[in-house]
Amino acid sequence: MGFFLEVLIGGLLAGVLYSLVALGFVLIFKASGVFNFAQGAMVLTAALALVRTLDIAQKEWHWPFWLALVAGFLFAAFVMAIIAWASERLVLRKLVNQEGIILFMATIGMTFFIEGLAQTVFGADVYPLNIGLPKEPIFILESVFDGGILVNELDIWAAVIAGLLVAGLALFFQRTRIGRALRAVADDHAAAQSVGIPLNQIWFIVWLVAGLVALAAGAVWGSKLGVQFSLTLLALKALPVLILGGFTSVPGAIIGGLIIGAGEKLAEVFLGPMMGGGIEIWFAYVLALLFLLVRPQGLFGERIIERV
Amino acid sequence: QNEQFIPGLVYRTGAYAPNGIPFADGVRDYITMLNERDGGINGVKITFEECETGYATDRGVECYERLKGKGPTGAAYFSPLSTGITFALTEKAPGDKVPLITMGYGRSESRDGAVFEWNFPLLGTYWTAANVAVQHIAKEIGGLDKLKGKKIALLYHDSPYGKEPIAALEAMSKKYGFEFLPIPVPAPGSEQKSQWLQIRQQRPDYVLLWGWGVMNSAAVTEAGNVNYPRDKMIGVWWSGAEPDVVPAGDKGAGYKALMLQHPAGKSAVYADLEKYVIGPGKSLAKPDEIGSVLYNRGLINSMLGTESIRTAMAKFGNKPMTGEQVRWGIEHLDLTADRIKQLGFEGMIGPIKVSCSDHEGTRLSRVHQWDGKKWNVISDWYTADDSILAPMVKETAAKYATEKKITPRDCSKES
Amino acid sequence: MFYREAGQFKVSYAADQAVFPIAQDRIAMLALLLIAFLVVPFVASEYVYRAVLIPVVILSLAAIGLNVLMGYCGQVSLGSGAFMAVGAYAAYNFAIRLPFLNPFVCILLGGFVAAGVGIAFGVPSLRIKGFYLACATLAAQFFADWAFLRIKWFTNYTPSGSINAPPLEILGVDLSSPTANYIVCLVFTVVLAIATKNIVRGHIGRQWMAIRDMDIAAEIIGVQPMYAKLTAFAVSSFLIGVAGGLWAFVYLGSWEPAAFSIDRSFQLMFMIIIGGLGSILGSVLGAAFIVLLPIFLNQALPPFGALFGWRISTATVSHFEAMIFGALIIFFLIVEPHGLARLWSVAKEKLRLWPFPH
Amino acid sequence: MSVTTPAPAAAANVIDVASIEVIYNHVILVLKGVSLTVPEGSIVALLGANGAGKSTTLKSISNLLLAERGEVTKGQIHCRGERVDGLSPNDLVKRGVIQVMEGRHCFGHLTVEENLLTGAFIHGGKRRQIADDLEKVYHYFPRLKVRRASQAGYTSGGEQQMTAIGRALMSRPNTILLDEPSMGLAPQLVEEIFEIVKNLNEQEKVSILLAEQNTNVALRYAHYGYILENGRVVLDGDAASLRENEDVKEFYLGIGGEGRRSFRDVKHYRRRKRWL
Amino acid sequence: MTARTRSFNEVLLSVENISLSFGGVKALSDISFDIAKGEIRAIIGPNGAGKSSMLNCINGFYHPQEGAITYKGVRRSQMRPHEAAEQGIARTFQNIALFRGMSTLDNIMTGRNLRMKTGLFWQALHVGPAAREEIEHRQAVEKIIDFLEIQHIRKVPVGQLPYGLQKRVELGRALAAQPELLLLDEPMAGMNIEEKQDMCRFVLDVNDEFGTTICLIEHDMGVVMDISDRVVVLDYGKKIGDGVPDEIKNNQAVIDAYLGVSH
Ligand SMILES: Nc1ncnc2c1ncn2[C@@H]1O[C@H](COP(=O)(O)OP(=O)(O)OP(=O)(O)O)[C@@H](O)[C@H]1O
Ligand SMILES: Nc1ncnc2c1ncn2[C@@H]1O[C@H](COP(=O)(O)OP(=O)(O)OP(=O)(O)O)[C@@H](O)[C@H]1O
Ligand SMILES: CC(C)C[C@H](N)C(=O)O
Ligand SMILES: [Mg+2]
Ligand SMILES: [Mg+2]
Repeated sequence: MGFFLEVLIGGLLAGVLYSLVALGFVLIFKASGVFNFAQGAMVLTAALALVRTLDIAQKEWHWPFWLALVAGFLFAAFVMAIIAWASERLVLRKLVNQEGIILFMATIGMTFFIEGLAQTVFGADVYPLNIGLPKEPIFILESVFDGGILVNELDIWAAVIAGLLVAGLALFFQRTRIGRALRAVADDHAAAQSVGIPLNQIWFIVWLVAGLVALAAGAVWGSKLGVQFSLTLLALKALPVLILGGFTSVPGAIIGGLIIGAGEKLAEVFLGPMMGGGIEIWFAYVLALLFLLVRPQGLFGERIIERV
Repeated sequence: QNEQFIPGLVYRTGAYAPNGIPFADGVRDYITMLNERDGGINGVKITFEECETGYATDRGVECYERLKGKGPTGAAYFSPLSTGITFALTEKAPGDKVPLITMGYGRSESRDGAVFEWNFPLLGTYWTAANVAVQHIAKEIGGLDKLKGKKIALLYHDSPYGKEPIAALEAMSKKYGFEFLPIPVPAPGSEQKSQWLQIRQQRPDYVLLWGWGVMNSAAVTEAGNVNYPRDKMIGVWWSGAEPDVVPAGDKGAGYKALMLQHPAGKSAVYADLEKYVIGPGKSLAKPDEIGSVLYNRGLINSMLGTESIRTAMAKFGNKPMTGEQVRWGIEHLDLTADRIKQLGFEGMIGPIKVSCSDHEGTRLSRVHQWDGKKWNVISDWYTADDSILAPMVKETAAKYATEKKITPRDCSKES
Repeated sequence: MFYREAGQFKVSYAADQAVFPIAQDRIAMLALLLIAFLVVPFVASEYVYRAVLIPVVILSLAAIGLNVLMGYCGQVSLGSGAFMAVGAYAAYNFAIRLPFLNPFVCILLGGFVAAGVGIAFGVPSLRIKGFYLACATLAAQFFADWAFLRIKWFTNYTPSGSINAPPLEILGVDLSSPTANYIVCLVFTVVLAIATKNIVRGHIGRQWMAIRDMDIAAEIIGVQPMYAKLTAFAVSSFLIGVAGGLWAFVYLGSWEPAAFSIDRSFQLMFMIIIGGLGSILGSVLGAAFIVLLPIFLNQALPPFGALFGWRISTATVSHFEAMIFGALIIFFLIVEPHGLARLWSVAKEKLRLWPFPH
Repeated sequence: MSVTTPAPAAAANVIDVASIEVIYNHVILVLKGVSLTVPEGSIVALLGANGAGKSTTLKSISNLLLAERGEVTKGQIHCRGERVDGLSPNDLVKRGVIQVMEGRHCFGHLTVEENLLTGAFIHGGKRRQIADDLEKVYHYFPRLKVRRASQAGYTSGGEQQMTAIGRALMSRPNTILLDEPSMGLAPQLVEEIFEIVKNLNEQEKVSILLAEQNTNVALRYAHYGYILENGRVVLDGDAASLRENEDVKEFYLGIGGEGRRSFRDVKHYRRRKRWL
Repeated sequence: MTARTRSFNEVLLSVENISLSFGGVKALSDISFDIAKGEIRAIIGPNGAGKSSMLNCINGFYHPQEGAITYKGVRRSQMRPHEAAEQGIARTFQNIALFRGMSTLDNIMTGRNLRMKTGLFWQALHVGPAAREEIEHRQAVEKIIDFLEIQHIRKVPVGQLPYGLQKRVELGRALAAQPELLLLDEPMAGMNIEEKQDMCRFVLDVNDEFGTTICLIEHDMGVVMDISDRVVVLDYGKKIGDGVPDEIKNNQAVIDAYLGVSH
């Protein structure tokens, strides 16, 4: 029982971390109908920019930790802004009103470009990242269960960050004028232009926000795993979260994350050994698929309009 | 053209790059040094070209096809730097007559040169490694007989590489009576939460780590996260370098790993390296890479390869060698302690003598431990127990031979 | 000036419905095939065969398969690697369990198995659409990765999980030379491409396209979505499965599940989008582009860098390769979102009007 | 086409299109030198058969062409004397020029009211004004008020058309490019729409360029008309004179020599009248 | 402007007490009417009255909560749209629903889909039955293309066609199915008089020559009154009138709700 709880909690927390990545996807999809495959690469780039600045500022310029940290975040945000600007200017603007699949493909092109560039500039090593988040394991409920239940402080912090981001962004989308405009753009680029919504600015803003979310994800995941290439693969872990929660729902990303995280960890730990292990990744997808069969737009996604 | 072509299959990008880069730099720098210092091997200049495989088998095959015919005599030998690629190339090498040097990796049964004419798992195979690891555990707990009832987990990269030791561990678990618990980690292995939860539940006495690239540092970090004692973890020699522990920060302290004989640090050869390669800025390596475990291993890989060519030249003359000739050279490689010292590798490897029946050449290994700053050698030399391994090799190789309709050579007739 | 259809009148619907109604196109295509079959074998080096021709030919077939599903039927799939794997492993199992079968028969049978699996994984498409479906197909991808790694029976209990193809021969003739490999693959690809072209220009193809363009309207005018989608999944998976068999047996010779990983799925998708969704020719162009570009960059960048006195390491080359690759994808999408095949037909259109601009 | 040097755009004209040529997809030449002007405060109708290029003309003015891979390759477009053919659509909306696109183009996932509010995007946070405008639109189209909370994607064709028009009004434009406003609307609504147009024109001095198939109504409300055929202007004149033109009468108004003919009685397909 | 008076006695389709609502919106409430074999039946009503919804019910896309539809003497409950198509009901759509990526020819050929039977195997070979079938249907389709005067756009992808021509192609696609009952949803929207005249001609010819029963939604009262035999009037889900055009024109309820002025 203690172990079950431990796996469950571990899974839920891991799930929230996936949500953090999924959130970036949701933002861009909701706001422009673009399925942004480059989100994983953005996470990597943000983390790399952060960790490199942090290292250099501390080791070479001998700045105090907190100053280096601020500089690191600022610089990483700046890099994200450049990416947002460039994607709008060089890619999206030229592909207005194209089908989703074409834009999707374009973001794959961006993925390659960003990954290549980031690794050229920042190197391909593994960089340990320390942004002051506590990393020690803690054991709770030791009196109740033998050995207690292991939770990781970092995960809890990450969950808090994710929760705050989600709440903020959900409000932003539902309540503000910009939020409404973003949803309009996602529905119909041409019509949005025709009513005077400045696609260019909108896209820049959204990509920037998605970039900042990527920075948050990169900072957390980087602290966990070290900053290196396979952060881009987080995208693949985030996808089931995304489809389960619905591409267009900010809260869906969190709920989806919780379900997927708990589901896959429980499956891996309890079913995995019987099946030879390594089942969590496909289990996550199959789980998402099952939910989709019931609700084809994901749990909280916008209804897919079917009309003639 | 008086040139010997040596190809290099490397990965400097992707999830395995942190480990791939220092190795590749070592390989490259040694060759550069030979060219700069000696003008090549016996006056034959070496041309060297890298090809990026990204540790992907199909790209590895592509690289092989691209490079095997290059240079006046074709590629001297290939070091696929991946067990998966080795498997694929094992099928192709005999046809193309190119030897494969798979130093410390590859097919364990390919040590049987009678069947695997073209494979050379020099310095050790994963079965050797598995055996040595178990020997070390036995020693720590006070003898092979204490293994009974113990639980040993294998946390492995889910690829041919990670699976390679399983057969040997199973055999030993039967023999010594310990419980063997294989736990796969899907590639690339950056996410291991559930595996470590499982370990936390199963509480194995030891965890063997067969990881590569980011999987290693992730494993060490996760071990820290679940408070699994790091000193009860023993990595294979591909999980025992700096990139595997540095990212884990202080969580890495105490972690142990096998050594492919050599430690981190600088042996005599570095003098010449400094002089001819690093000093003049001909190296791609970053300063902290130099003298690291994987960089050293790269040097050794090139040294063994070029010494084999030298051996071949002794028989066939000082001109570029064909793959076939190089193969002969590797098979007759005989590095004595003196020769090794002469080459500047004293303390890096022990004597090695390859033969038709033994393509591995030596089965020695040690254990080192990370103290948070550096690797310290903590054990004596172990020799793998051939009473367990030899029959396995024989049996598996024979099976391969029948499957592929190969008639094994008669090694007693080879000179 | 020379590219005109003036004077070519069609007197029957059959002639009008021909694959290449314009004579010049017909001749060009014939010439291309003749070159592929008769000239290439005399000029290609082994390297060209192994690194370029064979992969392009096999991947073209796989791309055609994916194009059937995605380009013609509009069902986005990221699971094509899985279907290649199914084809390959099924062929392998036929070969070792029924050793009297010719390996190429095994490859075809593997294609049928893939078709069956494709149908099974196609069932959710009846309900799930668009990107949701795309992500859902990843379930197939990851499941296949896992199954072939983990279920020992598929790999005949080889301890490493890496398996070897049987020797290639037909009626005792050894086909392991690169030339023979190439010709065999070419025959497979050309024959299946023609068959596919026939299907897509017939009523089944129209049903697929109808579903792609507007599924509700299609159903209302009498297209049965289930039939249309599942046939598309079946045909597509068959083609991809056969390509998988060829990839394993002919190109790799020895393989492990990673050869059919998600990267392969993405690669196939790049091919058809860059080449042109809903175009057989586009699939081939796309395959050639995606296979050749990295090789080209890899060869061209270091000498190019040397011109400027930079020393470019393989790492930098790889990074640059990725960057240029990405940039080119975007560039081509911007120039022509509908792919190389459309670019080609626009060029032809211009040629027809030439020397007038419009 | 010979390139005519455009006359210096008179400032009194809101829109001034000088012999523009439009190409789609780099190969399809659609407009072959169209020139027209919309004087300040007038209603100008653009008439012509299907495919004549009416929508294309409107889209080149509002710069929505780019989204369809079309391109103005020759000629110039001025708005109040200022060259606008490089501006983005939203710049034009800021200048008060807005287009109601053909085929509705509502935002399907937004509710009707949200659709309307997107029209006020450029007015940012002026809540009062927006609330007033919303009331005004609901006053024009009471049906929208009933359906305000439904997703636009699920409303009827006519309701969507009203939404699209209402949405444009929300931006408080000074110039509206209306593409087939009457399409799909019930007859009394058609009249109402044109009344609204007239109203806007007279009271709020909004200039209107209108592409319309319903020539009858269009010429009743417009001041001036252009007839477009095959990408060229073939006839223009003030509405009254066009109404009297024999050809226009026969082919656009459906009034033959002997008055309006029943649709049932049009017995055989006639060779169409073509000016070109 | 007199409607011709024809008499019809065989009922092809009858709608009985149909109610349909979406959440709170009652799109149709308790509607009954019938369509006789061979007639041209118009449905008119203000925007949002439920006309398109009515057609959607008839061809199985919407499933009314109450009531039933009898077609050719068979009462049917739930059915899938393609089943309706199989029984000879074809239609066009208010928001054009052509297959945008396909050429005009292919779009119309798709209309004949139900009649094309050869399987995958023959299709792949494209000889024998498959080729014969293809040619046979091509001939039928070319007749329709000639009939609609759209020869010149045969090979153009329909996405690029102007609105009016798209409507015509859509009619072609529906005709290609040789339906017994043809449902037309605002076929003449966005056309000028001349084009409407052509369109009317097509509709009448189809009706005369093939005996196809037609159910038509249209907002142009000139058209409706001229060519239809009987008219149903819907007003926000309720039926407020049903009869021959002359009756409808003078029905006060209809004038109030819809026509505004008498036509
Ligand atoms: N995106 C496009 N690509 C290619 N050709 C196009 C495109 N859009 C329009 N055209 C072509 O441009 C011509 C003019 O079209 P346009 O839509 O401007 O006509 P229109 O006068 O508005 O007709 P309608 O009354 O039917 O709306 C048509 O021949 C059409 O085929
Ligand atoms: N699928 C649906 N979901 C929700 N509401 C719907 C749906 N379909 C139709 N409605 C509503 O039902 C009512 C009737 O719609 P319908 O499309 O039948 O109108 P219509 O008579 O065709 O009008 P128009 O002449 O404007 O096309 C409308 O108010 C519409 O919003
Ligand atoms: C460098 C390597 C050869 C190690 C690797 N993990 C393998 O496949 O064996
Ligand atoms: Mg138009
Ligand atoms: Mg309607």
